Amino acid sequence: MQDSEVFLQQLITGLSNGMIIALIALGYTMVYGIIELINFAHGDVFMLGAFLALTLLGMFGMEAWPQHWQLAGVVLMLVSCAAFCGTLNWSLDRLAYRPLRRASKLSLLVSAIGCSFICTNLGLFWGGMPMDVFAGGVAAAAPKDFPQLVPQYNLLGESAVRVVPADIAVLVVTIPLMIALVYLVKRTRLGRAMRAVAQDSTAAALMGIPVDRVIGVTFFIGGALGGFASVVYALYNNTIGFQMGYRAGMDAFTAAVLGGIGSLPGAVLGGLTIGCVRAMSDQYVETRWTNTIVFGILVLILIFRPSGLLGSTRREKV
Amino acid sequence: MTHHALCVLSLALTSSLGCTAWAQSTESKGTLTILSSLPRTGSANAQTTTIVNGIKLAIAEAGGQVDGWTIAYQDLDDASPQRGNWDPAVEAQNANAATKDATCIAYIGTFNSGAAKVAMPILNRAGIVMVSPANTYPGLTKPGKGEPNEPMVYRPTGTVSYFRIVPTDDLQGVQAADWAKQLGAKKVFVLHDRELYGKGIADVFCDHAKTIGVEIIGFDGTDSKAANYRSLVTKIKAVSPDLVYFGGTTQTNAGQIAKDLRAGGYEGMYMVPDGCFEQAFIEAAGDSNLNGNTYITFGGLPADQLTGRGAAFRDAYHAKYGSDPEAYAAYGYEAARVVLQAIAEAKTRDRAGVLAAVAATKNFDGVLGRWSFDANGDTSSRVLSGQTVKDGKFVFVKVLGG
Amino acid sequence: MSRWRPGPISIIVFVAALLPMCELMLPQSAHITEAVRGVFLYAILALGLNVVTGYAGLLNLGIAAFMAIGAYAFAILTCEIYPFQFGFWPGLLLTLPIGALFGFLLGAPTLRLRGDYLAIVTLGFGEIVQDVLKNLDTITKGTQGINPVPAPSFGGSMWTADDEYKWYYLLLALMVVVILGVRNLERSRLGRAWFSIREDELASRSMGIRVERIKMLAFSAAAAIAAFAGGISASMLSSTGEPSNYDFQVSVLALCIVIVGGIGSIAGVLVGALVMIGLNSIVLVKATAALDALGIGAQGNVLLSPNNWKYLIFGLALVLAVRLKPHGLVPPRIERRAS
Amino acid sequence: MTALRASAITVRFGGLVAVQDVTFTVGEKQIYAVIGPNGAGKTTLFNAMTGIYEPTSGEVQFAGRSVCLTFSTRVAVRIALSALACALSSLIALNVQDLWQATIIDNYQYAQPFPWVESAHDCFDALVGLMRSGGAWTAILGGVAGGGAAAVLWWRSRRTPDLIARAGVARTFQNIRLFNELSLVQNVLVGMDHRMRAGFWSALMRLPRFHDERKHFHSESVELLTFVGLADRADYAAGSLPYGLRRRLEIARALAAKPNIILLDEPAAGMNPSEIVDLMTLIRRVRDAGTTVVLIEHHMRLVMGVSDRILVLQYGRQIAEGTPAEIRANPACVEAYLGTESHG
Repeated sequence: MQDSEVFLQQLITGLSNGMIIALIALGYTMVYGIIELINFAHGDVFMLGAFLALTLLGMFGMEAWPQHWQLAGVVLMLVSCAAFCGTLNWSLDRLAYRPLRRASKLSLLVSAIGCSFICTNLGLFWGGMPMDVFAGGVAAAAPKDFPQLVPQYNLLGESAVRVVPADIAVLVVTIPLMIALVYLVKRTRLGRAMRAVAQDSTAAALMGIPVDRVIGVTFFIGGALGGFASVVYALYNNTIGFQMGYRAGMDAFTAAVLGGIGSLPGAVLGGLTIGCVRAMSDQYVETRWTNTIVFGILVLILIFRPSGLLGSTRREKV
Repeated sequence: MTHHALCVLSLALTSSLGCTAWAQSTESKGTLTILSSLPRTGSANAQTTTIVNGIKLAIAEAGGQVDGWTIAYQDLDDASPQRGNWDPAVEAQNANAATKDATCIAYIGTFNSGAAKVAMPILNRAGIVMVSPANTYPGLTKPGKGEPNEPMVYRPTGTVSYFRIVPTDDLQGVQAADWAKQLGAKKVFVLHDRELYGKGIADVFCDHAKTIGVEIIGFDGTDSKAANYRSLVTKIKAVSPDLVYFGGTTQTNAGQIAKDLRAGGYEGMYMVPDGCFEQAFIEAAGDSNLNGNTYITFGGLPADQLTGRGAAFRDAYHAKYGSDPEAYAAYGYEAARVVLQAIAEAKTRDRAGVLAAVAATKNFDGVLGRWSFDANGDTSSRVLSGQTVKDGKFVFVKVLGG
Repeated sequence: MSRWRPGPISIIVFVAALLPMCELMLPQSAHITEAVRGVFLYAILALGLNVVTGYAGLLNLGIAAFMAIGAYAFAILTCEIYPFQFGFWPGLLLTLPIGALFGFLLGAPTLRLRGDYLAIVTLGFGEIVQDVLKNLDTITKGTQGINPVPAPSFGGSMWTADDEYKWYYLLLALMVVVILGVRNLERSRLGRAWFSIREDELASRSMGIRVERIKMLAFSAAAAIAAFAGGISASMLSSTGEPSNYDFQVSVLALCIVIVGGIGSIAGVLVGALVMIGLNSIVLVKATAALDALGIGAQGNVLLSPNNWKYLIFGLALVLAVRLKPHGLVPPRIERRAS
Repeated sequence: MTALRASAITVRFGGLVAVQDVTFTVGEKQIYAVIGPNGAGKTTLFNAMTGIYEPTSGEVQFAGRSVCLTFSTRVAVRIALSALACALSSLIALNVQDLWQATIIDNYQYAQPFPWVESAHDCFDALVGLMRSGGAWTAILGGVAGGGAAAVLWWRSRRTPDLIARAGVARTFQNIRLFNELSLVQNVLVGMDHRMRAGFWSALMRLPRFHDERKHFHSESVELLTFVGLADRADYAAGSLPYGLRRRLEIARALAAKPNIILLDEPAAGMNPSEIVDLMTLIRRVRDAGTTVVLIEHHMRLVMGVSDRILVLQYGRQIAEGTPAEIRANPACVEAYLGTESHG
C-alpha cells in the first residue's frame, strides 16, 4: 500500500468508528442537555441492546436466512433494540433518576453509576444464559461472536483501499438518524418542549409543559439512539461482551464533551474527531499511546475552547 | 447524626461478624482446607470458572477425602466488584485469611502474576504451599529472569513454597518463535496486550525471533478495551508481515484482533499463546476467521492427545460439565491433583508436611504429561504443543521443543 | 467556645480504636480488622476527594490517578531495586508534594473549565496516567508492579503483613492525621473560600476571592492526600500492583463514598467508606464464603454463583442509598457555632 | 478627588450595543445613582466596571488609577520562567525513558551503593546529547508553548473581578447571590477574605497567628451584622433568610471588604416602604462612614432622596447627568423615564 492509500484507509476507518461513537454520544448529549446528568448507565444500556440483537439473531436463526431476508432481519433488530433500549433508559429515569430531581446533581450521578453497575451485571447474566448463540452459556463473561450479517468483500474491487459494506451500513443507519434527530429537536413541538425544559425547567413547567414527561421522552430517545448504535456496533465489530459499555460510553462521553456537551452537531463532530484521531494515532504514532493522545487533544481543545468545539458559551446572567 | 453513624457502623460490623461465624460453623477436626484465590468477578471469570471446575473435579474424584481426612475447598475471589479485576488488597486479604485459617494447608492461585507477588511473601512466612495454575511471569521463580531481587524477595523464610505447573513465558515465547520460523515466517509483526502475561511473552518472542533470524517489523501494545483494531490492521497490512503474533488472552481481545485482521484483508498467519487456548477464543473470533492459518501454543498436550491419565480426565470432565476441558481447566485440575497427592504422601498432615511433599513431587503422572518440580518450584515439563483451528475446533499439530 | 461534646468523627475513631481489642474475644474466623484497614485507606482517599468535590464543588473523576502516582512515586523512592531507597517515612512524606505537583500540573491548564468539562478532563487524566505508567516500562516496570515496597520499622525489624494490629493502628493514626488536617483547612479562611466558590463562583470572585488560586489549592490538596493514600496502600501490600489497579472504578468508588456518605462532611466520608468498603470487602466476601460453604455456587448456571451478583448488589446499594438519603448518610451540618 | 471615573465606556455583545459611550465621574463620599428604564444597560455598566465583562472600549479608573495589571519585570520573569520550565519538562517528558536509562539503570547495580555524582554527570550528558540530536526543537517548541500560555493567562487575568474587588470596589447583585449554605457570619467573612493574611500553612498547623486573626475578624463580622441589623441570626444559614433581609446581608458582605466604593444593584427591589426608609438610612450611614456609594435603582423616592448626583441611561446611551433637581427639570429624562414614575 502506498502512503496515500494508507492515509485514505485510516480516514475511512476513523470515520466509520467515529460515526458509531457519534451515535452513542448523541444519546449522552441529549440527556445531558436536558437534566445535566452524565448518564453513566448509557453505555451499559447500549451494551444490553447489543445482547438483545444477538439473542434475536439466534432466536430466529438469522444467520441461515438468505441475503435480502437478512436485511429485513437487521431492520427488525434495529427497531426492537431501539425500542428496548429506549424503554430501558426511560425506566431507569423513572425508577432511579426522577425521584432525585430535587437532590444535588452528584446524587443523581451516583444513582447513574449504580444503574451502570446493575446493567453490567445483567449483561453478565444475559451472556450466561443457556442459549445456542451464547455457546451454551458456559462462559458468561467471555466476549461473544456476533455473526457477520454484512459481508466483508471490498466494494472497490481490487483496490488496496478497502471499503466494506459494513462501512456503508454504518453510514446508512447513522446519517438518517442524525437528520431525523435534528429535525425532531429543531422543528417539532416535542423538540421545542425539550429545549424549553433544558433552558429552564421551572419556567417550562409554569408554561404548562409536562416536564417529567418531556424528560422521560428524552431518555427514551437517547436510549433508542443507543439501541440503534448497539446494532450498528455489533454489525461492524462482530463482537459483543458485557463490559463493552464502559469503553463505548467513555468514548461517547468524550465525544460529547469535545463537541460541546448539549449540542447535537457537536456530538457528531466530536465522535468523528475522536474516530479519526484514534485511527491516525494508531497509524502514525503507536497504538499504546492512542488513548493518551485522544485525551491530550481533548485537553488542548478545551483549553482553547472551554465549551467544546460547537458548544455555546452561555453567558451567565449577572 | 451520631446515631446514624453508629447505627450504620454497628450494622456493618454485626452483619459481617455474623456472616463469618456462620461460614465456618461446619468445620471439624479432621478437615484440611484447600483455598483457591482467583479473580471470580469481572472479565477473567470465564477462565477462572474452568479452573475452579478443574479443582472441584479433582477433589470430587478423590471422594472429598484423603486418607480419612476431609478435604474442604473454598473458592475465594481476589477481584472486587469496584475494580472488576484482581485487586491487590483483596488478594492480600485472601492470603492473610489463609494464614489465619489453621486448617488451610494449600493455596491454589493466583491467576495473575501480579497477584502472586502480593500473596507469595505472606504465604511463605506462614509456610503454606502455593500452587499456581496460571502464573507465567518468570521472575516469580527463576533467578536472573526478572528483577535483580527476584525471586528471593518472595521467599522471606528462604524456603521455596511457591510452585507452578505451567511453563513460564520464557519457554513458551521461545518455542513460539521457533515454531513461527518453522512455519515459514520471515517478517513478523508482534502485538501484546500490555499486561504482565502478554507483554512478557511477546518480549521473549521478539528477543528469540531476532536471534534465530526472523525479522520483527513491528512491535506495539494494544488497548484491550478497544472496540476494534481496524486502524491497527491497516498499519500492519501496510508493512505486509507473514505472521502476526499477539501476546494476550481471549479477555484482552485476541478474538477481535483475529476478526479485524481478516476483515481488513490480511491473509497471513496469526499466532497466539495459551491464554487463548480455550473454546471462548474461537467463539469470540468466529471460526471462519481462524480457519487454517491461526496457531496456538499451549504448555502441555491438548485434551484429545492425552492418553492414560489425561484421557480419563477428559472423559470425567466431559461427563461432569458437558464440554471438553480447556487449557485452564487442565491447569486447575493438575494443580489440585498435585496438592491432593502431596497430602496423601505427606508425613505429617500439616502445612510443613504438605509443603515438603509438594516440593518433593517427582515424575508426577499428570494430564500435562509426566513431570517433576525443580528446585525453583517450576515444572520440569518442557512439552509444549502447537495447534491450529479447523471448523471451530482446535486441532493438534505437533509437539514443540521437548 | 461551648463545652466539647464528642461528635460523630470522634465516636467513629474511638470505636475503631477499640475494635481490635473486642475482636480478640471472638473466634479467628470472625476477625475483620484486616478488611477495616481497607476502610481506612479508602477513607483517606475519599477525604482527599472530598476536599475537591465536596468543599470546592469540582467534580473529579480521576482521583485514582493521583493514588497511582503516589504509589509509584513511593515505590520508586523506597524500593530496593531503585537507587533512592529513602525509607518509609521520608518516602511517605514525599508523596505529599509529589501528588500536589501533579495536581498542579493537571489543574493549571484546566481549572477554568466548568463543571462537567472538568470532570471529563480528570477522567481522561485517570486514563492517561494508567497508560503512561504501563508504557514507560523502563521506569515503572510496566504491568509488573514494583516490589517489595518497604513497610515502616519502629526500632526493630521491618513489619510484615503478620503484624496486622500494628498496621491497623498505623492506618488509623494516619487517617486521624488526615482528618485533622482536612478539618483544620475546612474551618479556616481557605475552607470558607472553597465553600463560597462551590456556592457561587462569580459572587465569590466579586468578593475578592482569587478563584483560580483557591481551586488550585483544592486540587493540589486533594491530589496530595490521594497520593499519600497511594503510598500507604503500596506499603501495606508491599507492591504497587499494576497500573490498572488504579483505574476508573477506584475513582468511582471514592466518589460514591463521598456522595453516599454526605458530600462535604468528614464524618460522612468515614461512614461512607465503612458502608461501601464494608459491603464490598466484608459483607459480600463473607457472604460469598458462607454460601460457598453451603454448597451454593454450583457449576454451569451463572445465576447460582454468588460472585456473579456482586456488581448487581453494589449497584443496587448505590441506587438505594441516594434514593433514601439524597443528602448522604451523614450530611454536613451548617455551622451554627462560631467558626 | 474623584472616587470613580468612567470614560467613554462601550460594551458590545456581538451586534448588540448594550452600553455606548458612557462617561461620568463620581466624587469621593458621594451617593451616585444610575437610573434608566429596564434594559437601559445599567447592570451591564456595573458589570463592565467590576470586571465581569470586559468593556469593548473605554476606561474605568478608581481613585485616579485604572485597576489593571501592567506589564512589569515581575510578569516578564514569570513568563520567562514558565517558558523555561515548559521547555525543560517537554524535553524530559518526551525522552524520559532514555534519560532514566542513562542516569539510573546504567549506574545502579542491585544492592550496590549508587554513584550519585556520576549519575548526575550522566544525566547532564544525556540532556546535552538530546539537545544536540534534535531535542532542542522539542525544547524550543515546549518553551514557546509554555511562555505563550503564561502570557495568555496573564493577559486574561489583567482585569478580573477579584482584582477590582481587592482594589476596594465591592458590589451587590440585582438577583441576590449569597452563599446559601454558609451562615451569615461566614458570608460576611468571605467578604473579608482578602484582608486576611493567615495562609494555608497557618490554617493547617493552627499557628497562633491563625487564632488571632480568626478572633479579630469574627468579632468584626458580628459588628457588621449588628450594623445592618442581622446580628441575632448570625449563625443561621443565609438560605434561610427572608428576601428583604438577604439584601441587607449582601450589603454587609460587600461592606466587609472595607471598600472605598460600593456598587449596589437595585438594593430596594422587592422592599416595602418602611424597609425602603431603613435602607435609605443605611445607605446614608454607609456614606457617612466614608464609603462612596453607587447605586442602580428604580425606586424614585429613594433615588431622589439620597443621591447627590444621578446618571440617566436609555438604550445604553447616557441622556443626562446631574443633581436630582437638574434631572427632575430635564425634559428628556422626564419623557424617557420619569414620565413613568408612577410605576416605581
